[in-house]
Amino acid sequence: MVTTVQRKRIEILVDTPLVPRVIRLIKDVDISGWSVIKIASGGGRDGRWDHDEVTGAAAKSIVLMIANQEKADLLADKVAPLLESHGLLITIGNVEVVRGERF
Amino acid sequence: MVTTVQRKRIEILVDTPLVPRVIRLIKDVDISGWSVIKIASGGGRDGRWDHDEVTGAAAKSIVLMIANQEKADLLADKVAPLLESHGLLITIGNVEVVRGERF
Amino acid sequence: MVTTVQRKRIEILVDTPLVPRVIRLIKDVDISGWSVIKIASGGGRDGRWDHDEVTGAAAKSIVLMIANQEKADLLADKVAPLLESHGLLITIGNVEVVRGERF
Amino acid sequence: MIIETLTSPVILFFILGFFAAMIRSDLSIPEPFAKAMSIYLMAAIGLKGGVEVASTGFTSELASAAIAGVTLGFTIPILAFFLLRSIGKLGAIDSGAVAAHYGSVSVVTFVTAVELLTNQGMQPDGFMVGVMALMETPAIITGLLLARAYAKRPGVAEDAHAAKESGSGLLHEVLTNGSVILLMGAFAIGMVAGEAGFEPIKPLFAIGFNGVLCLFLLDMGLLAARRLMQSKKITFHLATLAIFMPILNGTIGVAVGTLIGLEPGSAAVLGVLCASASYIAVPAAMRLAMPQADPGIYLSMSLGITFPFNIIFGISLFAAIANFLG
Amino acid sequence: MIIETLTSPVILFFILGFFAAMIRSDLSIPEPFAKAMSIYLMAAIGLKGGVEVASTGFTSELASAAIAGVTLGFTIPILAFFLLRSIGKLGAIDSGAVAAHYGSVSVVTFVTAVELLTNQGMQPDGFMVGVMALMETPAIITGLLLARAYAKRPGVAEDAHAAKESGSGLLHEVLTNGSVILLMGAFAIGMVAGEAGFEPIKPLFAIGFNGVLCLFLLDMGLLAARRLMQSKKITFHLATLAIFMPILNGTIGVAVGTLIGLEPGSAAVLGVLCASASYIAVPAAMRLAMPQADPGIYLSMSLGITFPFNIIFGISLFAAIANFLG
Amino acid sequence: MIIETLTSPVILFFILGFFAAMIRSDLSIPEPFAKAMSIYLMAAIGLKGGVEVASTGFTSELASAAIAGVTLGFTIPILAFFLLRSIGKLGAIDSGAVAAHYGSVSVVTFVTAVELLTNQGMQPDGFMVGVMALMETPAIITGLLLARAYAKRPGVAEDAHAAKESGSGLLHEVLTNGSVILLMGAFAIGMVAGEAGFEPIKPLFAIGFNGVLCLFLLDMGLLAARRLMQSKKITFHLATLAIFMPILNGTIGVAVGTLIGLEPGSAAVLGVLCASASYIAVPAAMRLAMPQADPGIYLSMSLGITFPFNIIFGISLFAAIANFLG
Ligand SMILES: Nc1ncnc2c1ncn2[C@@H]1O[C@H](COP(=O)(O)O)[C@@H](O)[C@H]1O
Ligand SMILES: Nc1ncnc2c1ncn2[C@@H]1O[C@H](COP(=O)(O)O)[C@@H](O)[C@H]1O
Ligand SMILES: Nc1ncnc2c1ncn2[C@@H]1O[C@H](COP(=O)(O)O)[C@@H](O)[C@H]1O
Ligand code: NA
Ligand code: NA
Ligand code: NA
Repeated sequence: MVTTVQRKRIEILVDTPLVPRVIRLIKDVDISGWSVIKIASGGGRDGRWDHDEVTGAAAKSIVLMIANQEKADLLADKVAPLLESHGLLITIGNVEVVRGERF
Repeated sequence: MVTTVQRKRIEILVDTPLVPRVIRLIKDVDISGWSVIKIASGGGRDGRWDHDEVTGAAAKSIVLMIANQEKADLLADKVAPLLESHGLLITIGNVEVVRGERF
Repeated sequence: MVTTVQRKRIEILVDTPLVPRVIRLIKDVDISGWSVIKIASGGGRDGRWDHDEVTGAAAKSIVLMIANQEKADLLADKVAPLLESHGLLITIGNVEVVRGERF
Repeated sequence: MIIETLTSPVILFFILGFFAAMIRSDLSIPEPFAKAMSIYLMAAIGLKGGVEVASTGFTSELASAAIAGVTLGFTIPILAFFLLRSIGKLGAIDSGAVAAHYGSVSVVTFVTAVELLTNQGMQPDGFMVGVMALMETPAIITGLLLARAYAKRPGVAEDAHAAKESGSGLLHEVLTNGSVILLMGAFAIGMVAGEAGFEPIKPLFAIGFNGVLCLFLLDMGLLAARRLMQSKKITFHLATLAIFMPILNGTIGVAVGTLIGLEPGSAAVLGVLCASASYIAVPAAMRLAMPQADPGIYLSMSLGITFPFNIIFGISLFAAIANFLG
Repeated sequence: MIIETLTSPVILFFILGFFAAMIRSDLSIPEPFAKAMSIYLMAAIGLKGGVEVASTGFTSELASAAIAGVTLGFTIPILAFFLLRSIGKLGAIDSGAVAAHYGSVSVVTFVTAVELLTNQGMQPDGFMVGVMALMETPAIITGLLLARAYAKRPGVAEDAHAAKESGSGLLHEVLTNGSVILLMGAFAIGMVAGEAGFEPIKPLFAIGFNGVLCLFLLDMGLLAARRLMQSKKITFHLATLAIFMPILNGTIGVAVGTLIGLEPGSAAVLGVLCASASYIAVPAAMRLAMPQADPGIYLSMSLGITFPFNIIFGISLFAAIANFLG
Repeated sequence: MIIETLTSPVILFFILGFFAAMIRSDLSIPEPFAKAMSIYLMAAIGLKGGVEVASTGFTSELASAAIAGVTLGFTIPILAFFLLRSIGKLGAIDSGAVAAHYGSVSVVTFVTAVELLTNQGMQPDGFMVGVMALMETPAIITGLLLARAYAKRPGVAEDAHAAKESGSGLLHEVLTNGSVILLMGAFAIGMVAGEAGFEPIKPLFAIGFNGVLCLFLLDMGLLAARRLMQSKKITFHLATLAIFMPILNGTIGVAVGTLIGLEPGSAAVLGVLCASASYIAVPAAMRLAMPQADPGIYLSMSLGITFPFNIIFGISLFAAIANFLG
């Protein structure tokens, strides 16, 4: 059986125009990679929101990363001050990965 | 270091036409927000299915929410009766979040 | 309250042209279903990559599955030899599911 | 006419798509492009119909065609429901869902019929677009009522409850359905604008029409064949019904059309509307109102079998019947 | 002109979309198709403007229109900012963001105005496309400077810091903004190619134009109405400003245009540019440069109120003013 | 001809896209729209080629061009493979993958060449579309065989195993490849429909063609430049080969075309086909059949360097050689 190690699965929900700024933070803490998933629609305290617009200003994305505990903590620290002003949402979960030395 | 708290990460896989019905349940249990992700294709007991159709009837989506344990349990109870008839799939995982008081 | 059981949430990040090969492995270990999510863009050791191309060769997807521990382990074993050569990434997390006997 | 049909590029593109899917080619049309084409086609036929009615004015034929269309939309599902239960061996829920599809209409089949008939010198009246829009939704109501009346299992009671809960939601969806609004709206715009107002937008909506229809039917061929290949639940009886019902309903439609005094072209199109089965508006409504009904059955029948049958044979058949009766 | 406007298919499709969204129809245009149409429209008007300038050559009118446009782009946000703070009761950050929108321009409003004016025999000069492209971004700079100058709260200091950090990023974005590059690039291509070079591509870009505009305005009607219905934060004062500001800015624009000697058609279009508010380039820039500003406010005002107002009333109004002054 | 090329809107839009990406503009064409345009272009050239062959009939030139094309498709990768290994210093796997790209063809380069040549009075024969479709896939087979024959590392054995396992899958993909099916299918439809049947769909497929090509090349310019900027693995030797190989292969193609008696226009196009490198069908096949090969290398060479070279210089060069030899 292959050996697995525990790593962190980090999701940052963010307005699409701000994705480049999040990626800069990711690079700052030296996380090896990231993947962006488009949100099709959603809703929150402001009520229902539908992403169906020519103006991309209201579009949202999830930036998904696998990283070790240490880098995940660093990233959370970096992201925290932006949470309120930029309307971000960050979640950190545990996952087992194969070839964990890459992250 | 920022403080994090544990919350639930809930995913409901559902036929796209039924998303509004799931959102009504979400609001019933007072979960603060949700995000919808489109499934590009998939397969199950009925065999391979490809979402590539003008008729949106066979499209599927994931409704993603962050909520506290209590609301997650309430939602699971609400959703359970529909699982069979509506072909839903619900998963609940643990994640750490910053600013957990929002959920 | 509904009863839930623990299952594995498996994500395989893979080049879109290789998705059919991953699905063949999934069927080999008798996992009941899968869902594919498109990655909009991303970056890794090779630097920033943007999925915005007519040539689908560089597109990436996530194959998402819910399965029990045993099948998840089998799949990880099957996938391991391909990780390096095919540039895959596999993560396995824990989730609670309702109607767990299906997986 | 069947031979002329089979050498028309519009039909040949459909066959190309069907063939490509059958040999499991990876050819595919991006979904947003397919949706864009269907919006274009609906806007274009709505406009053209409206412009035509603007010049002919409201006629008694128009009124009788509208009444006939709505009546057929409400009643065809009843016929279909009992055929599906008795011959097709389907339960009440699935029978109701499938019946709703066959009572409603397929926009693409309509458009293709208008093109082919016009090329044969049997141009249908412009107001038939309005009739089609009116026929999109009544069958949903009949199908649901039948399913509720005949379904006795506990699961269905629960369903009936959920359906009632979302009853107003469904009625709203039926009345504000996107394709109905677009068809009716474009029809109204065509009537307000008239020939003169239509002139500046004619190049896009009239000249490009046939070509877009080719590409759209290419996609429909791909979808129909893929759906057909996935349909594990289609028994021989159901497949037979998916061909027999359009022939029956279409013949009824042509006969009614002829009786109420429509020209052969319009009577043939009324037949095509009755024969065709929805695969856009109704599936979405059924998924919402009767989630227990199996999409594998209704999509395979309407899109996988009835749609190709109508495109390749049905249109020519109903044209011939209309000419014979008219 | 207002009645002719209201029977033009272009406007009727906008109203259809607005109406469909208001009755909560599920009608929707796939986003990639909407983006494709906006790319098409920008390429087409850029090309046409360039081809026209290639035949008329650079004139002094062109130069004064360009200078006037840029100057108005920089200054209109100042006026708007103080109106928004005093009458609208918005904070400095939100006022700066909204002001940037009103100083910039809406491409679709411009295109619709050119169409309607041309149909009324008031064809604007080709170089107005270039003026529009020049007016897209200056207001972003003014809006940001105003917000930074007047915002005093700690949250804003932090923002100012982040904004400075990404200052060069923003400047880069402003200068390389996709729609500016496309408009200017197509304009330049039109100038290089001239009438003769434009000939082979004219069918797509000239003949299909009006029809595509109809479908695009259908989508804009849907988006505007949906945005309006979601706008919980729009007070009566803000809604009033979203109608008063375009009237004021547009009148200023027409007056300036007339003063610098533009033909009535071009002066009217300069008014439309001043009156219109951006809902593409500026929102994206604001989300990046001032994330604290509330998109619910600036999108609701620019897209939900000002845009429909201009399409349905504003264009006719500025045409009338231009004819009166000219 | 090079100057006429550089003032053609088609080429200017390509340069605009290239330039926009170079200055890191956010201009982008929605992917589904780009795919839709490529489907449109393939359907259109297939149809036009088929209609033309329907009127000229099968000629001996057609047969020799087809045989020459397939032979060149199979053999060019051999030449390329050894150049890539010796001069390019690539391993067997990467050499095989890149060689497969250069043996196959680029549809857009072909289409652009046909447009430019036709404008210069050197219209190629309609059957060259068929030749192009035939040349899409043979190189994939040669490239794979070369890679397997020369790769000795254990990793490759494993790969060879996996490849064999999916061998039939690959053969199937090669034969049912979407673009091959669409090109061949549209070609066949054009032949069946002939001039008369083509008439009703001509407006969309003939008149809009040039304009769509402009927008598509705008996107290709963006993609090519972005790919070029990301290509960290392209050494000077590889970049040189990405220009030298098209010149060499293209010259061979023109020479062969002239020898078998093609008109200069068709000989030039055969040269363009040999010179061009695939960036659609082959990359997807390579990702599947040789996942170890580095997409960063083959996409950067074919899309980032060879494609722009051919569009801007290559086509004119092969036209000149064809005129010289013919
Ligand atoms: N740590 C990571 N977390 C999430 N996605 C990743 C990670 N590393 C790589 N990726 C994804 O995998 C792709 C290829 O990465 P690489 O193999 O490092 O070049 C990237 O474009 C990302 O989409
Ligand atoms: N609890 C949540 N779970 C998942 N997504 C959320 C949640 N709350 C907010 N969102 C997403 O964040 C967006 C903005 O939410 P808000 O900041 O509450 O207006 C929504 O449109 C959702 O896409
Ligand atoms: N075990 C699973 N993991 C992830 N997705 C699944 C799973 N089973 C089913 N699905 C998704 O649910 C859809 C319907 O599955 P089924 O109800 O089994 O036909 C499939 O097309 C998949 O998208
Ligand atoms: Na019917
Ligand atoms: Na303005
Ligand atoms: Na080649």
